[in-house]
Amino acid sequence: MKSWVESVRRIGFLLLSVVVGLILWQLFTTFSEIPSFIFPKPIEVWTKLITVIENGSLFYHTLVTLQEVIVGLALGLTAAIITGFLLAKSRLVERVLSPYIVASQSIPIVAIAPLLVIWLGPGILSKILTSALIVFFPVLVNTIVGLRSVPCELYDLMRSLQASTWQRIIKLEIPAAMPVFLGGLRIGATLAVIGAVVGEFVGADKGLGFLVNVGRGLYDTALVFVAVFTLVLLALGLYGSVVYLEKHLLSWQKRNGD
Amino acid sequence: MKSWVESVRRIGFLLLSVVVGLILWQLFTTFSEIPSFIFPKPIEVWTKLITVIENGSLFYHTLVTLQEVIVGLALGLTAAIITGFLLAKSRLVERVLSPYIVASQSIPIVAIAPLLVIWLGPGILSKILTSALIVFFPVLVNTIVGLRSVPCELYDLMRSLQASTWQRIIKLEIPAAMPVFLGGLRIGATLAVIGAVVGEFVGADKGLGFLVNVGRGLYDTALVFVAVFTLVLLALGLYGSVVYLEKHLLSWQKRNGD
Amino acid sequence: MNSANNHPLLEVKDLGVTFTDEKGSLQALIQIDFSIAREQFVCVVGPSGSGKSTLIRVLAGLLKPTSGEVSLDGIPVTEPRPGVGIVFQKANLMPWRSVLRNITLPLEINHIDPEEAASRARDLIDLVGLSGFEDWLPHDLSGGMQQRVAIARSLIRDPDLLLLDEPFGALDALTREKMGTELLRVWRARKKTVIMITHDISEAVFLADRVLAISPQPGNLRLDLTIPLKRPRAEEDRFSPEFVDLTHQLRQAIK
Amino acid sequence: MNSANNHPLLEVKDLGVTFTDEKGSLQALIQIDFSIAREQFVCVVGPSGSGKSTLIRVLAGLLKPTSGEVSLDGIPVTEPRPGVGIVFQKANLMPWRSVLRNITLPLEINHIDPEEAASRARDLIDLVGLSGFEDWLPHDLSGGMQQRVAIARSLIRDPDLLLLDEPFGALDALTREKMGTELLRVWRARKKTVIMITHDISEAVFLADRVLAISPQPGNLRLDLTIPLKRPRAEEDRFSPEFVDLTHQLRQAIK
Amino acid sequence: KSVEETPPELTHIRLPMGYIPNVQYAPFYAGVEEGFFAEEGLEIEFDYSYETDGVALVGANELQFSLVSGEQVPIARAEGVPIVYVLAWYGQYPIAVIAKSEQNLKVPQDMAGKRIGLPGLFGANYVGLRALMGYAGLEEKDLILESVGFNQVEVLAADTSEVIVGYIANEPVQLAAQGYDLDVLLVSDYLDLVSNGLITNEITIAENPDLIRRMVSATLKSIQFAVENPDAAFQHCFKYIEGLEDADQEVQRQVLESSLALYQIDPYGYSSPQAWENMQKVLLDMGLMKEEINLTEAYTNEFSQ
Ligand SMILES: Nc1ncnc2c1ncn2[C@@H]1O[C@H](COP(=O)(O)OP(=O)(O)OP(=O)(O)O)[C@@H](O)[C@H]1O
Ligand SMILES: Nc1ncnc2c1ncn2[C@@H]1O[C@H](COP(=O)(O)OP(=O)(O)OP(=O)(O)O)[C@@H](O)[C@H]1O
Ligand SMILES: [Mg+2]
Ligand SMILES: [Mg+2]
Repeated sequence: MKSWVESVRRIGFLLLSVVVGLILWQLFTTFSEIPSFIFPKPIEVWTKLITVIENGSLFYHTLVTLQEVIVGLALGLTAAIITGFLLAKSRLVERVLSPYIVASQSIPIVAIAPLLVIWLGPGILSKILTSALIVFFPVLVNTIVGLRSVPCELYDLMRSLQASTWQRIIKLEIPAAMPVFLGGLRIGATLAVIGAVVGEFVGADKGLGFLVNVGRGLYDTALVFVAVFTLVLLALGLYGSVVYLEKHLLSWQKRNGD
Repeated sequence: MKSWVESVRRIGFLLLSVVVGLILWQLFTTFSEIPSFIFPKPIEVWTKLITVIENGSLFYHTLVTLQEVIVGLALGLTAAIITGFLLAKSRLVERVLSPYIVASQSIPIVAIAPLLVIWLGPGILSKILTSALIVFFPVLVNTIVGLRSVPCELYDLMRSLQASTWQRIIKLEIPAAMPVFLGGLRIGATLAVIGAVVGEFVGADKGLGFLVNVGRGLYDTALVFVAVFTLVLLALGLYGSVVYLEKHLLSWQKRNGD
Repeated sequence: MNSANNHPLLEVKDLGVTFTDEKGSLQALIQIDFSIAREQFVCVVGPSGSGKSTLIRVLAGLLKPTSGEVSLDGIPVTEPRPGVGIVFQKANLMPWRSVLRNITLPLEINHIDPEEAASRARDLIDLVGLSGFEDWLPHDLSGGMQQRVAIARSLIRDPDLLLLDEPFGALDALTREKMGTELLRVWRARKKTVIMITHDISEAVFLADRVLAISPQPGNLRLDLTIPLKRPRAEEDRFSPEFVDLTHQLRQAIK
Repeated sequence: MNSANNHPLLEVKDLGVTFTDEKGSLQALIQIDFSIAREQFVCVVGPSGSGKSTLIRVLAGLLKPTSGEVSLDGIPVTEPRPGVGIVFQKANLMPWRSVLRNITLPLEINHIDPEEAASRARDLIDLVGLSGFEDWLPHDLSGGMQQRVAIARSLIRDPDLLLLDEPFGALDALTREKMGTELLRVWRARKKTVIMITHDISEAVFLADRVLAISPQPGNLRLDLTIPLKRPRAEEDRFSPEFVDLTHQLRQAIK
Repeated sequence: KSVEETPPELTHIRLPMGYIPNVQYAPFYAGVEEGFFAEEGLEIEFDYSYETDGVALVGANELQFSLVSGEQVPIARAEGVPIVYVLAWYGQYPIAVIAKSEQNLKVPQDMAGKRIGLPGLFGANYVGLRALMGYAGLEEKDLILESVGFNQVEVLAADTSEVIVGYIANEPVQLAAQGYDLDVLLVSDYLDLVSNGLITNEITIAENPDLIRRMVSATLKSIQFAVENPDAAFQHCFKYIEGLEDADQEVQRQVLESSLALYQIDPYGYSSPQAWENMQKVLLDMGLMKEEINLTEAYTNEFSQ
């Protein structure tokens, strides 16, 4: 009963949030002198939305991007967690690897775009890679920080119980590092979408990033907005899933300031 | 004495790391069939490096990007810390703002490039904004996660001492949230560089991102590599500063697994 | 709090605390009534989980009671007040601050000159027997040493009212006695009021003017016992029939 | 560990522990020698900071001594071994696990059927007086209740050797006595060996076959006292001259 | 240095070029350096942001001029962007399809069944390709389009794509310089399309035609100068193009030569109605425009004559 009221309130807030946004947007476009091919009105975007939903193209491109994002996220996540464990445990590994990891982060995708296209082809793989690459780092850092925040007394406890390495990971390190790790996942989930879109900008013939490019090419700013909103929804959805996960996995955490 | 040996070892590792990288690169370009306008040899890049150092252009463009990165980082950091405090404290603010924040993260820059140009002009401001925008989110999330990890008993302690809000922030929340916050800063510092470069790609006539574009336009891949390496060094430098900061601010933290 | 008016320093009226969460609710304290005069030394005893720490938190203004009222110096307690020193059941030290800087924290908050603060802290470090450990971090201290740091911290503002939640819980018998004696000395010399939780009934009788016994869940005031033993008290008094009788009464009360 | 051979269960030879960090080094334990026979109940007393917890950590195989050697059952201790149950000075509960699941943790690690584990845990929850709190999180428990969870956890594997670091530190007198009595019962019924740190000398004399007294820094074995009191012991024995004499000897030793 | 000499009453023009600094803009660089723009009271600031951003900014009257590819004009006008094409910069549509000679790409029909690498399904490359396909009677299902980003040279070199689409003055020159034997089919050999040019917006035409006249006149003078003095024009590039002195001079010179060949010089700046008709037809066929627009509003030769 209580949680039902809670849900309604939450949805209420979200709606309020959206309605306020829409009103601001309408006011802005009405009173500013920005033409609609630069910043369209809500109604134009709405019409375009209906069109691309009806002809199925929105669905198609969203599916493509979603696929890139999910696979990229999964890949980046796996790599980050494994590397995170290694780096948190071994200073040697950390010293040798960390310059390469930071380097891999700061190389602009477009600079290595030719290599990506040559090695991975123009298809979906390069987008998955860019997505995975951008997810990797925040999750990695937060995995390490999370692992370092495990209280050493609990390590002693696990050792005294002759827990295997695997049990120590599953029963102590994962739950203890979870709050910080999930913070990394929040960041990663949001960046995964950017990653895929950046990959699509470099060269693609499908996906929401491609749709943005098409819209820009056609000066169809309403289409750009539709694609961007879909991207935003995708990111919000992923973010929401992480928050949902957090709520369930971290229910034990006492919140301060409540 | 001991720390001196330590420093030498550290530098040794870094050098080893670089040398291994160079050897792999030389081997790769020698044995693969990739032509050097796609993937140049180390020596070609070296020659180019000397040239752009001597004619001063590398220095100039690096300075521009550095400026964008530093101002962007400072801006993003400030905004993230302030918002982080607000969000960690008030559920209402969090509910209303967080969809907008995630949204702002997932909007591809190129989609709103004309707006940026109209509002901020073609100059350095839009690059600072992209950099700040990408820094914002990881720092924000880690600020929140860090603040939530402050033990509630210590809140009680501060309250019992009639600490003002400001004192609570300075003397309890900032130091307690520091480990996780600095993790966010690590991520942010690295992303700041990407942010500035993305901004430069959309349209710029200076900066290392611009230099990458010039190199690509002239099929001068060695120049692209020089620019990319400088970017990587920039990112490594920023990252290194954060690690240095961490070493000093978190010396109280017991490391597990040592 | 130095105003010499007639009403008691602390008045607790019909106090009740209930903790509620999704799974249900738990009545921790129920219908507690008592008042404490200025310069009294009161000990609180009661079984584990009976709500002693909860009571201290309410008295300190850290927890709003579900029902009833607490007033200090005639003014209702709604938030922590100056002039009150607290030792929590856990040491609650800041892991990033050295022993010295943990102890000076309350003075820092009062913007007292660091030099002055450090010198006052050093005196207290001496008092709790931690000389030489000024620059150590809490991590590297033993459990009892951490607790002693917390005691020093609670004393540094020279509060009029001391709320102590099992301050000697992790101390060995000897240190415990020494700290108890010191506490008595401070209490008498500086005319403080002390409310101290302890799980050691004999300690309670030995130190206090008055002992409150709390019954197990829901915590209720079972016995309010005045200790008529003369001060100063000596170790031998513990074996006097009067002492034994008092401890026996208390034991019975919290059974 | 069930092999009935002749050498003592635990042998400590010339043990020394020094903590070293940038600021300098601290000799926590020095030249400790003793051995403990099977099924003995040994208490360790000593002032705060004398190295008692450090000793327990070495005996448990959690800390490598700087010098000397510890052997259990004739085999040098280099890492924690099965058949040993430990209660740490802090409760060390996992904040994300309920009371029940904190207690079943050691069985989970041994891959014991969850049903079976839960039923054994429930018995122990009864024993430590926490029935009804099975699903509570450590956060919402009082200090003493947390400590009782830790005690239950140390017992669930039915270990032969129990290492207890002030297990009753946060318990009130009554619960403390009850837990002491329970511990004695378990010890006698199951033929365990117990090494227990306590800061309560009277408790040590009351419970133990033998009490080791450690001197303050650097911790050294000052007195190895056999307690000749007959078992079962009654509350009244505490007032017997023999008891008083033993406590007095110990007090002198750790002064 | 030219900036310091300019008197303060010069009109400042920020000009989006649609691409990064490149020798194909040699006439502009020369024009600034030789003072043709200053003579008309104009001070030019080159802006290298995306082409579509330039169009949008001119359409919003944030800027007065931009250099864009021809197909952008009908596409943008169809979406209500009030831009007007006032000067043809290239005379021929500058797009070509290119293949290594072993692919035997002799006529547009040879593209059938091949893997074609192009930056993406938008912009001049795509329009040029579709125009050629239309000429050859090919549909998208008859060949394999691969969106490879602006990496056509690399993918052709690495044989990732068999045929690429690119700018006449750029990709073929670069590839030839790498020693590849190429077949190059020019779109303009098969179809006359509106090419790159200078745009302004309707407001400027209405309110400040003189500004346009001065801009166009200076631009034409610049083109003429470059065509007549290619060496001097090339020398002026060094000031504007970062790293040009270190790039392969011969190749860059070659790029300039190929660009010069494209300039609209007879008559200067003129765009033919037929090219506009053709362009509109291609765009309609491609679906890049939904309905016809009034082409006479989209361009004018009034200023270039
Ligand atoms: N935050 C909380 N949420 C829910 N229940 C709580 C909370 N804090 C305390 N309790 C419950 O209230 C009761 C009293 O707790 P309290 O800490 O006051 O006991 P105590 O008398 O101090 O015990 P001890 O001597 O063991 O420290 C316990 O049953 C405990 O589980
Ligand atoms: N990790 C550590 N690093 C440095 N010094 C330490 C460390 N752990 C303990 N010590 C020091 O070793 C000494 C003994 O500590 P220990 O915890 O063994 O004392 P203890 O006898 O258990 O005291 P208590 O009764 O207060 O718990 C103390 O002076 C303590 O400061
Ligand atoms: Mg308590
Ligand atoms: Mg200890």
